Amino acid sequence: DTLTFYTAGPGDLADALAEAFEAETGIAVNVFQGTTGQVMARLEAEEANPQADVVVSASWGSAVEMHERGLLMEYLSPNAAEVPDFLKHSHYVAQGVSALAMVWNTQSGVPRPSEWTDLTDEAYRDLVTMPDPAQSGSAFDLVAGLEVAMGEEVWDLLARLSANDMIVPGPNAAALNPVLQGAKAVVFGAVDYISYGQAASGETIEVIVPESGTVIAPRPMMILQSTANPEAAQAFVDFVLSEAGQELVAATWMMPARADVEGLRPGINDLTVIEVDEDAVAARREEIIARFNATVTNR
Amino acid sequence: MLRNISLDLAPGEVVALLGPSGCGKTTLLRIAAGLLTATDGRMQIADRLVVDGSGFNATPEARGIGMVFQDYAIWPHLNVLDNVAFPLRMRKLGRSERETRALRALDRVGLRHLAGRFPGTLSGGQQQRVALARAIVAEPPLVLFDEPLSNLDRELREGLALEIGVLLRELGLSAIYVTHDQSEAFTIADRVAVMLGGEIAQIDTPERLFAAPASVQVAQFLNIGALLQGRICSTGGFSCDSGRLKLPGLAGSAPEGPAHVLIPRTAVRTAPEGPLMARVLRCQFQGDRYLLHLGLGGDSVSLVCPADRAVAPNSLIPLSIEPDRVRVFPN
Amino acid sequence: MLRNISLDLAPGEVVALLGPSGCGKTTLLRIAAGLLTATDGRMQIADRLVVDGSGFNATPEARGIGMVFQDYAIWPHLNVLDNVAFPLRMRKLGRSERETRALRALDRVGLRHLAGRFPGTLSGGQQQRVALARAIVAEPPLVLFDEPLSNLDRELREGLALEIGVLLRELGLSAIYVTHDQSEAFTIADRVAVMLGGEIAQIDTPERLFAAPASVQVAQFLNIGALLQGRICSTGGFSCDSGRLKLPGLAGSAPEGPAHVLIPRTAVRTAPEGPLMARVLRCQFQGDRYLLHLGLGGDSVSLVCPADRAVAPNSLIPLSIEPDRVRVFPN
Amino acid sequence: MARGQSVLTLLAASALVILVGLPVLFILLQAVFPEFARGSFVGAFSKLLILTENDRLLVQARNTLMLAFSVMLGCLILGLPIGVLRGLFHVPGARIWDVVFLIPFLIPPFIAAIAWMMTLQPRGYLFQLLGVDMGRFLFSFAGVAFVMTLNLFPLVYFAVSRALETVGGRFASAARVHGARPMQAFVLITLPLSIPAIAASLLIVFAMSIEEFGTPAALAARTGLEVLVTGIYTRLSDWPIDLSGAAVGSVLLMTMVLVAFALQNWIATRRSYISQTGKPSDLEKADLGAWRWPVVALFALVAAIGVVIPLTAIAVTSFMGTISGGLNWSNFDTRHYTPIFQTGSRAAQALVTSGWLAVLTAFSTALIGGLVAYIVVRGTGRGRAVMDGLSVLPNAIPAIVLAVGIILAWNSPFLPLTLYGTAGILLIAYIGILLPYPIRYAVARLRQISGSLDDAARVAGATQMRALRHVTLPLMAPSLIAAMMLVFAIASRELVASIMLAPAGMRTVGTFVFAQFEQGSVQTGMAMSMIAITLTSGILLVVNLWLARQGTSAFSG
Ligand SMILES: Nc1ncnc2c1ncn2[C@@H]1O[C@H](COP(=O)(O)OP(=O)(O)OP(=O)(O)O)[C@@H](O)[C@H]1O
Ligand SMILES: Nc1ncnc2c1ncn2[C@@H]1O[C@H](COP(=O)(O)OP(=O)(O)OP(=O)(O)O)[C@@H](O)[C@H]1O
Ligand SMILES: [Mg+2]
Ligand SMILES: [Mg+2]
Repeated sequence: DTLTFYTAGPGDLADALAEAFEAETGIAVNVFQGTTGQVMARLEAEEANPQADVVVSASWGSAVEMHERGLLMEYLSPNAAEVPDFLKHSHYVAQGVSALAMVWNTQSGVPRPSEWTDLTDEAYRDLVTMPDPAQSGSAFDLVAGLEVAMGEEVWDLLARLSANDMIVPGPNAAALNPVLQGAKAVVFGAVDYISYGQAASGETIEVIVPESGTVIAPRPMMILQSTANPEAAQAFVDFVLSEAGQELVAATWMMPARADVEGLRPGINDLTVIEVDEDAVAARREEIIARFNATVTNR
Repeated sequence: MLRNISLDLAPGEVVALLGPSGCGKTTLLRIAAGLLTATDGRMQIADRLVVDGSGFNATPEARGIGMVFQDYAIWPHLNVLDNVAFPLRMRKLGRSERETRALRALDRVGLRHLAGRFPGTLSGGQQQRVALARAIVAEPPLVLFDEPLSNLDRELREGLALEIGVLLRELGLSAIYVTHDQSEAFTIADRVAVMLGGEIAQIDTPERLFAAPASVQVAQFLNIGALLQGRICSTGGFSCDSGRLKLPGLAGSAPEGPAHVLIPRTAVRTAPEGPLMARVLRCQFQGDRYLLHLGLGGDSVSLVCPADRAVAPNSLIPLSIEPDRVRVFPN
Repeated sequence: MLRNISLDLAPGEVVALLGPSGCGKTTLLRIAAGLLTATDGRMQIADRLVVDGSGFNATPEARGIGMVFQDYAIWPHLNVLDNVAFPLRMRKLGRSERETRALRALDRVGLRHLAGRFPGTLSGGQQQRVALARAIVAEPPLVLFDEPLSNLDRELREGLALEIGVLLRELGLSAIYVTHDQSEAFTIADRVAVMLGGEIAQIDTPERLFAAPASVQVAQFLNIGALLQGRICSTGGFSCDSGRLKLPGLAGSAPEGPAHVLIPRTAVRTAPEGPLMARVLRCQFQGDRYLLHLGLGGDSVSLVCPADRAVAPNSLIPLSIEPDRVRVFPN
Repeated sequence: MARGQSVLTLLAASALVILVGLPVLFILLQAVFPEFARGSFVGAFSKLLILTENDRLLVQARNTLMLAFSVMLGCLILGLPIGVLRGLFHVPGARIWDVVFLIPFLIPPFIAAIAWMMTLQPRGYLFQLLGVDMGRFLFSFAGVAFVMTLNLFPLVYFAVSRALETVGGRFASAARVHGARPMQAFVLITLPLSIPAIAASLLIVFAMSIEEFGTPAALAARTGLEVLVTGIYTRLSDWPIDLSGAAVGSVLLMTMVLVAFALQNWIATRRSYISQTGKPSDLEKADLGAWRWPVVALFALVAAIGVVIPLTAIAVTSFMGTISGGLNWSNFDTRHYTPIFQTGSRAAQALVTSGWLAVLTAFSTALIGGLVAYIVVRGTGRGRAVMDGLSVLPNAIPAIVLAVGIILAWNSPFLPLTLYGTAGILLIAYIGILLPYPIRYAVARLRQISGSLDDAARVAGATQMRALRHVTLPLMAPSLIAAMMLVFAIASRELVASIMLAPAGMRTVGTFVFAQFEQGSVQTGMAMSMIAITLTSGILLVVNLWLARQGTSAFSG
C-alpha cells in the first residue's frame, strides 16, 4: 500500500516524514517535492486524472481556492486539536509555519536594521534585495500584509526602497544568494526558516523580524477529494500533526503548527503577526502585483 | 525525358549502350535499376515482371541486379573487401564464403592486394575497379554497367572487357553496358544500342551498325566516315553541295532530291591509280597506323582514311572510293 | 612514392602522361599543383622556381595553374557559370568580363545552355566538361589535365581534344595531360611520357615511342604488339621459348642469351605467300577494321594483326613478319 | 521502393507524433481552451486575448529576438573558429577538447548562472581575488547574452567540426589551384559547404535562447530586461497557476521558431551541399605545423572562459564552509559532500537514475533522430517538411510547458494504459525534448552525402532498412555520435521536465541539486553537481577515447 505526497518546501522534511511514517505504519510514501509553482502546475495538469493523495503547499491561498473548487476532502485530524484555530480549517490544516523577515549579513559593514523602514536609509543604498511577489507567494503576502498594516504608506515605503536601489532579482533563493556572498547586505522579506538554517550552519547572517509586525506563511496540508486511499492519507496527516511529526517540522527551523511543540526559533507568540484576509487579498492579486511592478520594478 | 525505349535482353545477352554525353544513358540505367520511376512502361527481369504499366514497381533490391555507378558510389566507411562483399552480405552468405568470393572478384580486377585499404586512399582507377568488382561479385542475372572502365588504362581496359565478357557469358548473365569506347562495346556486346537525345536510335550487331546505320545521326555519332550533303540526280548520280565531288555510281540508288551520303573510312583507299586527287590536311598518329584527314575539291569536302605510314600535310595523294560501301540517306 | 621524375616543358609544349592505373599520375599532378609536397626536388613554372630543394614550396595559388581533377571537384553549391568563373574571380576580373569569358569557355565545351544549372543536376560527362572549362578559362601558363575527357563520347572527345590542343598552342600554354586514351594523347601532345610504377619510364614523341620503346614494360604497356620470350643465338637468330617460332633474321642483332622480342602489329601482315601459317584465335571488330588474335606453333605463340575483313575463328592464314620492325630487348 | 519507404516513414512519423506532436497538440488545446486541463472546453480562445492585452509584449518580443541574435552571434564567434580548426586540422588532444566542450552541457543553466554570479558580482570571487567587480557587466543585456553564449557555443563547435570533416580539403584544394588564397578558399568554398550544419546548429541556438529561462531569470530580472519566457514562467511560478496563459506564450515562441526553421530550411535546401560523393577522397586532416601551439592556446582560451571559470566557481563553492566566509583557507571544508554520501542511497539513486536515463535517451534519440532525418532528406512524401518542422518545436517550448503538455497527453483518464507515473514517462519526455539535436545534426549531415551511396546499397540487394543500417547510418555516425554525446550530457542533468514528470519518489541529479538549492544548501547542490559532472565527463572521455581507437580507418568522425 502506498501513498503519494506532493509537497512544496524542504525535501529533507518530506523524506524524513515519509520514512518515519512508513516505519510506523508500513505504508510507503512516494514523495514529489518542488516549488509551490511546480506542485500546483502538476496538480492542475493532472486534474483530469489526479495522482496525489496528500498535498502540502507553501501558499495558504492555494488551499482556499482548491477547497472552493471542491477538490479537497473534509478531514480534521484529532491531532489538530493543539493547532491554533487560524491555522486550521475543516478541509486543510497547517503543517508548519514560516514568517517573513529581514536577513542581514553581519559582515556586510552596514548597521543592523530592525524595521522594514530602516532599509530606506542611505546606508543601505544598492544593498537590499527583495523576492519578487509575482514569483514568490510569501513575498506577495508580505506586500499585501504590510498594506493591511500600513495602508497606503507601504507603497511609499516600496517607492523609497526602489529609490534606494533595492533590487528584485526573482524568487526567494535569488534574493538571498547575493546577501550570503556579501554582494548585497539585507533581504527585505525573506522566508525565515531557510536563513535560520544557514545561520546555524555558520553563515554570517542574522534573521531579523521587525517589531512592527510581519506576515506569517502557514503551509496548508490537504487531502485530495480524489484520493483512492483516504485511510492512509488521513493516517499520514495524523502523523504529520503528531508530536513526532511536528518535531521533524521543527527540525527544519520552521515553526511547528502545534502550539505545544517547541520550535528551534522564536514561535508565533513571539511575533507581531499581521492578519491578512486571504480571500480579499487573492481577489486583488493582479492589482497588487501590477502596482508593485509600477512602483518598484518599473515593468 | 526518355521516350520509346524498348530493350529486350535474351538471357546471357549483353547490350552495349552508346550515346553522346547527356543523352540519358544513366537515366535509363537508373530506371532499369528501380532507382527512378518511369511514368509509363513495363519491364521484366529474368522472366519476372518488375514494372507493369499500372504503378507496380519492384524495389531495387528485389530486382536482383548489379550495377557499376558512373560515380562509383563506393562507401567510404567500408574497406575495399567489405565494399565488394556487401552484395553477398545482403544475400545472407556466411562470412567465409563472402570473403572467398569477394577476394575472387577483387582478383579479377587486379586489386586483391588492396583488400584491406579504405577507398579514400585509392587512385581513381582503383576505385572504379572496386565498383566493378562489387557489381559482379554476386553474379546477378542482370548487370548494369555505367562506363565501368572509363578511367582505366588501355591494357587493363581491354583485359577487363574480355574478362567481363567471358564472365557474363559463362554465367549466362545479361547486361546493359554503357560505354564511350566503341572497341570496348564491340568486345563485350552482342548488340549495340545507340541512344540519341533520349531515344534509342538503333539497336543492332556491331557489324550491321557500321554497315547499315539507320540514320545520318547514327552514322555521325559512330564516326563511321565522312558525311556529305548533296543531291541525287537520276542521271548524274550524287553531286556534293559544297564541292566538286561527284559519285556517278549512285545514280538511281535513291529517289532524286537532296540527300546525305556516308563515305565510310573503309570505302576510301589510297590507290596509285585512283581517280580522285586529295590533299592531306592533317595526319594523325594512332599507334599502329595513321589517320589521314583529306580535302577534296579545294578542301570543300573532307574525308578520312587510314594509312600505314605518315604522309606529309599538304601533299596530294590519289584516292579511290568503293561505291558499294557508300550509303545514301535521302533527306 | 614517386622516384626520378624529370619533366621539362617548353613554353607551349604539351606532354601527355600515360601509365597504368595506380602508377602515380594523379600524385604527380598534385605535386605539380602544390597540393602535395615532394620531399625532394625542384620545380619551375614559366621561369619561376616554385619548389627548390631546400624546403621552399610555392602555394598552389601562387603557381598560376589550371587543373582538371580526376574526380572533377566541382563545387556543388555554385552553379555552372560560377564554377567556371571562379578562377577569374580570383584574378579580380570584373563581373561582366568574368561572365563573358566563362560563357566562352562553356561554349567551347558545349555547355553554354547549362550555365545556370547546379552541378548536381548534370550528367557525368557534363560535369566533366564543367571541370574542363574551369581549368582553361583563365588561360594559365600551366594546365594540368587528369583524364579530362574520360567520360565523354568519342565524337565529343575527339573534338575537344583537338580544341584543347589548338587552344594550348595558340595561347602558348604548357600542359601535362593524363589520359588512358592513346589516340587522345597523340592528338594533343608533342611528347608522351610513360609512367610505370612511380617512375617515368620513357618520354618521347609518339612515333618514337612506338618505333623504339625503351623497355619491354613500355612496349607491353603501349600494347605495341606481341612480346615473346626466347633466346638469341648468334647462328640461329631468335627462337621462342614457348613454341616453334624462329626469326633467323635476328641473328647478331643482340648479344647471345635470353631476350624478349617485340613483334609490333605493323610488322605482321597477312600475305598469301607468307612463310608462316597461323591459326585465328579470335577476330575482334573495331569499327573500321578487325583485329586478329593469332596463334603460332600450336598456339603457344600469340600475335595480333589488323585485318580489313572478318576471318572465321580457327581458320588458318599465311603470315609474314617484317624483320626490320621487330625489336629485341636482351634480358 | 514504395513499401519499404512507407514503413519507415510511418515509423518515423509515429515516433514524432507520439513524442512531440502529442504534447504540442495538448499545449495548443490548452492555449485555446483555458479549462482544458479540467476536461472542459468552455471559454475557447478567451486566453488568446492576453496577447493583445499585454502592452509589454512587443518589448518582450523584441528583447527575446535581440537576445537570441546576440547569442547566435556570440556562438559563431566562439564556436566557429575552433570548430573549423577541429574539423580541418590535427589539433593536439582533439578528443579531449571534445569532452571539454561538452562540459557546458553538463552544467545545469541555473547553476552556471549562479556560478557566474558568484564569480563576477560585487564581492564575488573575482573581487575577492583581484579586486575586480564586473557586476555591472554581468547584470546587463550583454551579461545575459555572454552567459547564454557560453552555455550554447559548443553546439556550433560540434556541428561545424563534424561537417568540415566530411567536406575535407578536397573542394578547397580545387579552389587553391584555381587561384584562391587559403582564406578565400575557406570563405568561398569550405564554409558555404558546411552551411547546412551551421544553419542547423544556429537554429537550435536560436530556439534554446528564446526558450531559456534560468539565465535571464538569474541575471536579467534586476535590469528590467524582460523576455517572453519570463512571462511564461511567472504564470507557472506561484499560486494561482495559469496553464493556459503559459501555453499561449509558448505558442508565440513556437511561431518564432517555425519562422526561423523555415528560413533555415530555405538556406539548406536552396542549393546542393553534397561533399561526400561516390568517389571517396582521403579525408586525412592537415597538419598545423608551426600553428600547432597557437591553436592549442586558442582552444585553451575558449575552454578557460567557457568551461574552466564556471567549473572552478562551482568546485570552489562546493568546498566552501560558508559562503559568507569567502575565499579563506580556513573556510575550505568538505562538509557539504558528507550529506551526499550520508544520504548515500538517495544521491546514488539520483545518479543511477540519471545515468541510465541519459544512456537510454542518447541511444533512442540517435535512433529515432537518424530515422527522421533519413526520411526528411531522402524520402519523397509531402509531409517531410512538416516532420522536419515539428521536430524543432520541443526546443522552442519552455520545458515546464512541454512537461504540462506531456502530462495532459499521457495522464488522460481515457487511456487504457499509460506510462505516466512510471519512469518511462521521463524517458519519453527526455527523448522528446532532446530529439532536435540528433535530427538537426543528422539532417545537415545527410545533406552532404550523395544519394548514390544509398542507391548503391539498394541495388546491391539491401532493403531500405538494411541500407539505412549498413550504409546511411554509419555515414551519419560522426554527427549522430556528436549529437548523442550532447544528448547524454543534457539528459544527465535535466531538471524541469524531471521535476514535473518524475513519478513521485524518483529523483534525478537535476531534481536532487535543485532541491538542495531550494532549501538553501547552495554548496551541497554544487557538490552534487561536481560529482555528477566529474562522473559524466569521465564516462564521455572514456567513450570518446574508445571511439578514437575504433576509428583506425581513414574515415573517422
Ligand atoms: N592516401 C593514400 N594512402 C595510401 N596510398 C595512396 C593514397 N593515395 C593514393 N595512394 C596510392 O598511390 C598510388 C598512386 O595513386 P594515384 O592516384 O597517383 O594513381 P594514378 O596513376 O592517378 O591512377 P589512376 O589512373 O587509377 O587514377 C595508388 O596505388 C594508390 O593506391
Ligand atoms: N536532377 C536533374 N535535373 C535536371 N536535369 C537533369 C537531372 N539529372 C540529369 N539531368 C539531365 O538529364 C540528361 C540525361 O542525363 P544522364 O545522366 O542520363 O546522361 P548520360 O547519358 O548518362 O550522360 P553522360 O554520358 O554524360 O553520363 C542530361 O542532359 C542532364 O543534364
Ligand atoms: Mg551518365
Ligand atoms: Mg589518377
